[in-house]
Amino acid sequence: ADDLTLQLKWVTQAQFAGYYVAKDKGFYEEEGLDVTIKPGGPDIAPVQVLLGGGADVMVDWLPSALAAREKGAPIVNIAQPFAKSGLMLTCLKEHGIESPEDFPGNTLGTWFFGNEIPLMSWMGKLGYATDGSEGGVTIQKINFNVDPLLQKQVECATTMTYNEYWQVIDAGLTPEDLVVFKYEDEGISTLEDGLYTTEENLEDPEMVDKLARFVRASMKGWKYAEENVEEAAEIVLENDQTGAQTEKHQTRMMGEIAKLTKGSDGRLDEAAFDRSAAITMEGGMITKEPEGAWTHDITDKALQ
Amino acid sequence: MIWVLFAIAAWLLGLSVNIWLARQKPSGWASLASPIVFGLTLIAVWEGVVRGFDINQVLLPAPSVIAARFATSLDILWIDFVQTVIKGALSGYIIGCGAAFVIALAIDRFPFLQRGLLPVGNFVAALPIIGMAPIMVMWFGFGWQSKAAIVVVMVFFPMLVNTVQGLQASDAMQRDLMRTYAAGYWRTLLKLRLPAAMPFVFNGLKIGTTLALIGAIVAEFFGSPVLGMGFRISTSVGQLALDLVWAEIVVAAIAGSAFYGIMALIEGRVTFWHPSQRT
Amino acid sequence: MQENQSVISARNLDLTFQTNDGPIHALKDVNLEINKGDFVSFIGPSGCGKTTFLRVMADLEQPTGGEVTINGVSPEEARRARAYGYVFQAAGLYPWRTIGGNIRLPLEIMGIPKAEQAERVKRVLDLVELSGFEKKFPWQLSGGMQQRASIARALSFDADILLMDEPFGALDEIVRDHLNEQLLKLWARTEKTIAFVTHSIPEAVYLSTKIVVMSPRPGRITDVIESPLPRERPLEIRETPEFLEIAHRVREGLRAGHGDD
Amino acid sequence: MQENQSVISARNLDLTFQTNDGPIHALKDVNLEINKGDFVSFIGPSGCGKTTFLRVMADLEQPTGGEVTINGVSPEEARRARAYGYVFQAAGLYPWRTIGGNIRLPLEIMGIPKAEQAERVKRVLDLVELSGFEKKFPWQLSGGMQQRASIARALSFDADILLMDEPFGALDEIVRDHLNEQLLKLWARTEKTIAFVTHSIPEAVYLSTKIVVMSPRPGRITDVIESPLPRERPLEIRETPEFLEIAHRVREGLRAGHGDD
Amino acid sequence: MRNIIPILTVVGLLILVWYGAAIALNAQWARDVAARADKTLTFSELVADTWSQEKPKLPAPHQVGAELWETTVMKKVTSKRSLVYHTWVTFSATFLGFVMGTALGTLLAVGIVFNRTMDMSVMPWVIASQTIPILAIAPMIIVVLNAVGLSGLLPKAIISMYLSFFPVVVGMVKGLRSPDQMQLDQMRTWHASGMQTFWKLRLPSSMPYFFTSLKVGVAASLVGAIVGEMPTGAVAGLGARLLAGSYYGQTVQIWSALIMAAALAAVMVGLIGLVQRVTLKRMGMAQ
Ligand SMILES: Nc1ncnc2c1ncn2[C@@H]1O[C@H](COP(=O)(O)OP(=O)(O)OP(=O)(O)O)[C@@H](O)[C@H]1O
Ligand SMILES: Nc1ncnc2c1ncn2[C@@H]1O[C@H](COP(=O)(O)OP(=O)(O)OP(=O)(O)O)[C@@H](O)[C@H]1O
Ligand SMILES: Cc1ncc(C[n+]2csc(CCO)c2C)c(N)n1
Ligand SMILES: [Mg+2]
Ligand SMILES: [Mg+2]
Repeated sequence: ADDLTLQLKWVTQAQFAGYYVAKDKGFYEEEGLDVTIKPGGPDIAPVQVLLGGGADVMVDWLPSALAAREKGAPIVNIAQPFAKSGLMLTCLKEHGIESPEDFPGNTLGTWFFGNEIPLMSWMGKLGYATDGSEGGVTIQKINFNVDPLLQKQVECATTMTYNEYWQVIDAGLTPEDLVVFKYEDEGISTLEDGLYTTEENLEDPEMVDKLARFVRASMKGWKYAEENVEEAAEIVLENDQTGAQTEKHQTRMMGEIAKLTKGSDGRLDEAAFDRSAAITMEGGMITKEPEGAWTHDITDKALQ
Repeated sequence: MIWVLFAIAAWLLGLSVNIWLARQKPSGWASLASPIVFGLTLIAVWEGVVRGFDINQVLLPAPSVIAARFATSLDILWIDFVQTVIKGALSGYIIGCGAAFVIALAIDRFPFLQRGLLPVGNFVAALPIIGMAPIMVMWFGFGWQSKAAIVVVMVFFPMLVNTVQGLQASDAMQRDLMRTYAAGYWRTLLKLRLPAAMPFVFNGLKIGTTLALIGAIVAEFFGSPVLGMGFRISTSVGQLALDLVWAEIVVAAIAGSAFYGIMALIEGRVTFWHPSQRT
Repeated sequence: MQENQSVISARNLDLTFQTNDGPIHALKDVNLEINKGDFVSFIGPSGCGKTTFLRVMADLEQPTGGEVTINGVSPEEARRARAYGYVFQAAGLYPWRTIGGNIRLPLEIMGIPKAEQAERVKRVLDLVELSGFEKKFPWQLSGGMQQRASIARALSFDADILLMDEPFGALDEIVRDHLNEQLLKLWARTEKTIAFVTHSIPEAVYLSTKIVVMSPRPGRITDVIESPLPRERPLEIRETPEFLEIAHRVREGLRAGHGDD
Repeated sequence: MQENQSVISARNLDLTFQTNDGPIHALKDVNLEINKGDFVSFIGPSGCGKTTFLRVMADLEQPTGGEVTINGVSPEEARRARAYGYVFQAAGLYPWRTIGGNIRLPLEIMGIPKAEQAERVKRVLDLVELSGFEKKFPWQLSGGMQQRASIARALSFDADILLMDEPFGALDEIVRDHLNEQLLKLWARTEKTIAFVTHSIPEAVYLSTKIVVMSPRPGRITDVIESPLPRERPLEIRETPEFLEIAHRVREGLRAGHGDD
Repeated sequence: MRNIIPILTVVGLLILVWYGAAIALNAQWARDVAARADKTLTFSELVADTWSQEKPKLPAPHQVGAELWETTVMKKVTSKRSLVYHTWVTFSATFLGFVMGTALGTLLAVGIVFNRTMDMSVMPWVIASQTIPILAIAPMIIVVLNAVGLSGLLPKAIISMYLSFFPVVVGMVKGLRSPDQMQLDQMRTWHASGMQTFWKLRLPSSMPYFFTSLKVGVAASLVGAIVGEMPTGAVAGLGARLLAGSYYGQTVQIWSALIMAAALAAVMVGLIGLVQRVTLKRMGMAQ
């Protein structure tokens, strides 16, 4: 079988269920592939792994991929299994925040590493300064958890529909205690969890063929996961080597993830791409309109 | 290919210059020149390798690129330096080394503590920074205080172990002499055991300098205001602005070496009598 | 001066060291009285327990049997009262202090005022002929000079008892004669009680009112010789027949001790 | 035996130490010839440069002027050829090695076979009367025993030249006499060349074929006395008029050196 | 065994402080919850609540204890949910890194003591290397090693080595230089080679420094191994547990991993202390 390595953007969880399902259910094997899945983490820049030769394909979010490309990393989007964004801003109701008008004077926590960009451009659109000055908001960098929100170090915090939000709920708060602003609803969403490879790989016909088979099998995995939420969560759990994930949380996450992948057959939506690129540019993360940052070649081949 | 040859040539040149330098009469001039030559050699080799093998700058930027970035980002580097080194590392270093020193004295004074506190001290002080950092941020907030707290934990152990060992370093006859003077605990400590402990204490202090810096920087990965060297490094890695990352690392290296150098200088003054300082 | 007032008294003293390959019996059944104003020399073959005996008096070693009293109290109390000055067999100067600093050390510890410290340091340095070396570090001195510095250190504070372990071992005859005279003068002037270890028979005879001869393994006292020499002793006394007679007796005692071996 | 073959020769030797408060002139214009089979004693007041001179011969100190040759070559080459054994003024035993281990150390370094090592260690321990203490650690020995161990160490490998810095300083008369006799026997048997620092005038006269008297600050040679005594020397020779005559001359020389001070 | 009572006393005191701190730190949350439910808490209710929250700011000792029991004794040691398994993973990297770090550190120290070129040119850069924030370059190290085909235990061990060799260098340079002039002079008179001087004099005299360095080094190794677990995908080991716990706000899990790591360090430091005592005793340097 042909070897192929996939670098994830984050730790093993239902966010990447499609790939684990494809592997466990033998979809990759059917395509003659032997796929290795490398989990990510906060200190892994998948682009570096990809360029360093540690992986053939990676999962990344579009803004950070575009930024990397502009910095000279020749990476290209080859498929987009996620149709919608799961990012949102979650606030405690007790702070009296009901709509974006109430933001000024408050501290908004967000992850950095490029994840702050949509929030920055949103604040730009709303006309708020982000340096804590009068009439503006304070942006606070927070870690990948919701502790600062619970401990009231910030009034609002970035969460994913499928993960951090539920941690807030698990901590004992009810949906009624919270106010959420989905990026998707505010018109500032960017594309998440796409598949990327290097330009060099795309010049090699053999590799292109491998990638097409990979994307086909992966999408089959995704669709299977959408249909069989519980089984998919189970598979993810089995693949988690930290032994830290719980069944309850992963099943729920799979349910939410299914909502985001539902609209996609893997083909990148050009309009969504352009919108994401524009927002990324407004946020200042890239300076030029990206060119050649995506291709339909692979999905076209895969979906034949 | 030219660049690869350049790298090899630079390496050979640097090596021979340094061997020549080492043969010269020891002087302040040579001892300063030699690390610089070594460093320049390293940098030249790096430049040559990056260019020669055409390494993507997202993986490893060339020194020339880093230098350019350094020059244009002085303002950022300065505020980060103040936040991380002055506020975070230095205050934590002073508190941590001070606390370890005092506790080492207490352990030394009371055998009860020696048996009780030292094992527990080993235990507490080895708490891994990654585990501590989020907790400290939770307790002390995002500001430099939580960084200082981490640094305290980081420098505590080396200082403790070295001081405890150092306090046992005086030899039997020197202690007997103090006994004949009926010198009490404190006088013996002050006049004999502390001076005799200094070579060890300075080992702890020197190891602490670099630990303090690593600690302050890494702690910022786990929560910080939107400035600081650790913050800049982690966000820049995310943005693949590796040139800025390395510029910060250069600042860290300079600050750390200077910090260490100052401690080594003081050490030379204080422990001039120790054989290691006399050769 | 009240004669015959006992200052140091040892009764049935016993000391055994435990070592990795069996015990060493360093002192066995040692009995001795030293009176106020006595100058007592200890002489005996190498390893016979002279240092050990001095260390017991100084509360640096605990006897495994018997009892020692110093000024009527235990060695520990005497030590706490700073009743004695001790000159070790090796110089043992602190390397981080200059010669002057080393001599000043006990003065600092005993809380003697700064000005007086300086004055005393000067005086004892003169006494041991080391003026001019006050600012040098120990490793910049010759072996004999280090030894003299350590004598100066013990003399700098005025203890009533002096315990001296081969203080003049590394000195040449001339300096030794000079220091012998100085020590006698000091002793006559201050009425100190002195316990003095030496290997030189003439030195022992010249200085002492009482000579204690020891023999080794286990270390015990084989002879105590009271000197009939007057307290006033010019160097020339060493040629008198009385002197040579005592020296002969000491030598015989020593030889006997060696024979046992 | 070929007489008058120069083994150690010093010409216009000068040595100045630089210290924190000014230079110390330790040796000045020192000239000396030592021939094969000579037994040369150095005597002089404390701090006059005896140790320093010995250290120059042993290539442990670099002269700031003049020249020394050992067996016709530089001290460094002589040292590399392991031409001499050196007894330091302080015992300097390694605390982590037993007495036996300390004596074995140079043998190990010189690559002498295991079996022979054991045999030699036994022999020299006997010589210095320390058999039975092979397994003890240095701090379990008395001062004099440590010194003897260090002598044993220097004798354990058979160098043709012996440099000895006050080797018998801490020993009592009896042991000292015994070791003096042993050393003379060894010297007569092996035709070694010996440079020997001592403070004892009788010892110097008893042992030496040549006595070098030094005076201090700056250290220089004031007198070289050739001994007319025969090579064969029973202990009783110390009572002969020739002996006392030489001793007198040495004493005068010493006194003169002291007067300068 | 006479150590037991002092240790228990100190530990007992610590636990007491810990319980107190748990009340102080967790009270806010308890009050908030109560406020949302329109209740006010009596003091005893408050204390009971602060000691039993699911995601406390500071978990109470018995909560951590229970979690530790759960994840060590109650699980098969081969299970991914067993803390013993993760401790083992971390220990392997720590141990390998420690051995390599000690070797590298000692070698460097030997080079520095024996070779003036190295002394003058390398030492400053060794120091500079230590100021590079390891977390920043760890991913690059991993990527580079991956590119040359190294993965698994070794990359982690290398990072662990990187942190642990420094205390060894600093301590050993001083230790190897601690013989005094006379001891060195003796070696010179015997014309001992550099190697012989090293083995028979410098190394034995450096022992007190050596063991002190080892203790500091092994603690640094552990930190390194845990740091190294993150950029390798944090798939297993105590570091991974710490991180995962932090992503899901599982403070109890974080603390039990922390305690485990600290216990691991304490055991290793204690073992070195034991070896130190035995060695120094056999060398006649301790009585
Ligand atoms: N390392 C050194 N640095 C500075 N001065 C020194 C050093 N070694 C010796 N001296 C000085 O050199 C002079 C001669 O010293 P040396 O040790 O040779 O004397 P010595 O004749 O052996 O005396 P002693 O009989 O007391 O051992 C002394 O004045 C001493 O202070
Ligand atoms: N700490 C110790 N541990 C074990 N044995 C010891 C210790 N100190 C001394 N000894 C032994 O006790 C005996 C007496 O030693 P001591 O030092 O009193 O002799 P000394 O009479 O002073 O000899 P010297 O004239 O050589 O200094 C010796 O046999 C020695 O080996
Ligand atoms: C380097 C890097 N790390 C994490 C994220 C954000 N992120 C993507 S998925 C996920 C998990 C949500 O449960 C998180 C936090 C990022 N964008 N870049
Ligand atoms: Mg003695
Ligand atoms: Mg001398």
